[in-house]
Amino acid sequence: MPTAKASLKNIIEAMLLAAGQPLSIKRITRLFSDEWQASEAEVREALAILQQEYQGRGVELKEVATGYRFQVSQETASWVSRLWEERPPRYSRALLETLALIAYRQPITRAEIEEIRGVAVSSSIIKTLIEREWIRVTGQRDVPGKPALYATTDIFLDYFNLQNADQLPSLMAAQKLDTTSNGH
Amino acid sequence: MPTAKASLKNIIEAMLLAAGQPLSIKRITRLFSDEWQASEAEVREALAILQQEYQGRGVELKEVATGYRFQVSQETASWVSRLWEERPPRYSRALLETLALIAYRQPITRAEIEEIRGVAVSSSIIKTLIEREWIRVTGQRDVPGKPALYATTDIFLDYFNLQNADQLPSLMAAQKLDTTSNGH
Amino acid sequence: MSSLVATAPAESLLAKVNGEPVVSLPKGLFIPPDALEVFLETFEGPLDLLLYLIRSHNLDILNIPIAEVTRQYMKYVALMEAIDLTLAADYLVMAAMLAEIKSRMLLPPTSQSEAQDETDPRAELVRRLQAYERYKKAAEALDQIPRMERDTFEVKIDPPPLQQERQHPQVELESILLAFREVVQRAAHTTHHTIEREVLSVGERMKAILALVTPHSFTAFSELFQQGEGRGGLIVTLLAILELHKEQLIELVQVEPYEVIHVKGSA
Repeated sequence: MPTAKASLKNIIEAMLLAAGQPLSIKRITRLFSDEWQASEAEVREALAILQQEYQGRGVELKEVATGYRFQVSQETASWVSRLWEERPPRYSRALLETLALIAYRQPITRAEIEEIRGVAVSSSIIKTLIEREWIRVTGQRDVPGKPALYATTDIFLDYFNLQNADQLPSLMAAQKLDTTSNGH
Repeated sequence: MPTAKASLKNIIEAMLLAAGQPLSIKRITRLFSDEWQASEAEVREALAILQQEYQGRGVELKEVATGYRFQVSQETASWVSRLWEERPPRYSRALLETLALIAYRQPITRAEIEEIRGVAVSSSIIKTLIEREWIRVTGQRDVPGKPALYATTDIFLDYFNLQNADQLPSLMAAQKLDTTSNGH
Repeated sequence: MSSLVATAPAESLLAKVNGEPVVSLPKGLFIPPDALEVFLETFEGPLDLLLYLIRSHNLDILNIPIAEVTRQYMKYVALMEAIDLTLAADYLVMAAMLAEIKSRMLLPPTSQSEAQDETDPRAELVRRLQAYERYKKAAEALDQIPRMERDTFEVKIDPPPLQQERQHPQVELESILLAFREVVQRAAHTTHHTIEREVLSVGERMKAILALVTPHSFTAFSELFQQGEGRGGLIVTLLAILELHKEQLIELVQVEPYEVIHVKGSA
């Protein structure tokens, strides 16, 4: 018989491997609410042990925006991709720039994105981003025409292995026009 | 740096956990055929080590008819099942629109759905609908690439108490629906 | 000021621009001509093209040699037109902006403007270029982050066999009907918009007019209007002419009141 703690850990391990989506500490704790009465602290501790145990293995336990998930480790990923014939989806620069603007300047309207990029944003890009559930409409800018305001979602953060928007790469600082610069 | 053997083991571990189906020794060996030149014996050995390592954990490595697969261990299974006992989430709009187009325009290819919707249809939507047995492949469109034609199934009709697809409500009915209920 | 134009590396005729043969590509364009179209299509718009010109020539973004950059920019725009690349109106608007900055920099500073207005005519352009570059770089960084389906993959083993009754979401027939109606309406809507854009785009018309007029000869005003386009077409053409005139890309000449108006391209 495994000890109570070992079993809690085992169950969480199996849950995470079978869930097919990240599980939050709250949700895991809720699944134990009736008989077991495991506390969030206990769940957190089990997760920490699992995280350690899976270090240096083929998969790793990662915390992302919506919870914890097992994912293929970066060292094994290129081998694992051989399982499928499909190539990973590639995203155009136009899409990535639009996404970056929404991520860093949220909430932002389409017109504001167009002003910074200097070109029109195609409807298909916005549609694709909404379809992937990477962005959503969070409201309307209080200007004539009431344009939609876009923001990124937790699913976007999950996809890019981030826990929150603060983990996005930092923006490069702009040089000031009035200071004498000596290039870079 | 892990040794070659440890890495082979890690890669196989990740492959088995990500594949979504059992993998045979032959298939695994073939995936290493070009660069690595791992032999079937080496693959078999790595599998044996993995099998040992996962003893007494939340999941176990099992050999079934078509190959090796990880599965939830007996001790954890009833707990893991709780994940699916929760209220199922609602279908996304993208899924409903895809289903609607298949129902009303059947038989239809994925590309045709994408053309009407103006965005790519994700594979997971098609997968979910096929898993639920609401749609199936009925043939191939006679154009280059021979894309699959999708149509709804009898199970779909049963679910909605219809005898055949002609009984689907007409667009006229939608207009009426709209005037009676003022949205939500 | 050093010239940014390469000194005739290639002798073969590459394209005709405004009737004049182009024998050399702008510097930095060391690519086979058949890859030209692909290369030009990689620009994400006028700001991207300008940034490329500035960065590839190691220019100081805070002290842009506007005359040279404008000349280079127009060369690329002409190339794009020459190989029939659909040129967005945004490129022409930027051309006009560059021309305006150039002319403002040529103006001798008046005492009044010296006193209260020390803003460089290039300031707004620099601000926009910097803002764009910041997010262009951010997009590149975003593309580097390890992401699902490329650098890592979902792990998913089969659910335990104990749970036979998999719970599925419930669906009402009504919601399928509504989804269908929405998709049909949206499809109709987008088609409608595309047609409207293509027929009545001022930007497109500006481009068409610029292709028609030359700096060397006069074109009759009335020739710019096409028969059978209806009132909408007349208005768009008129707007395009006024816009081009405002941006000083064309000149309008009328000898006497009620005489024929002539149009020619600005030199």
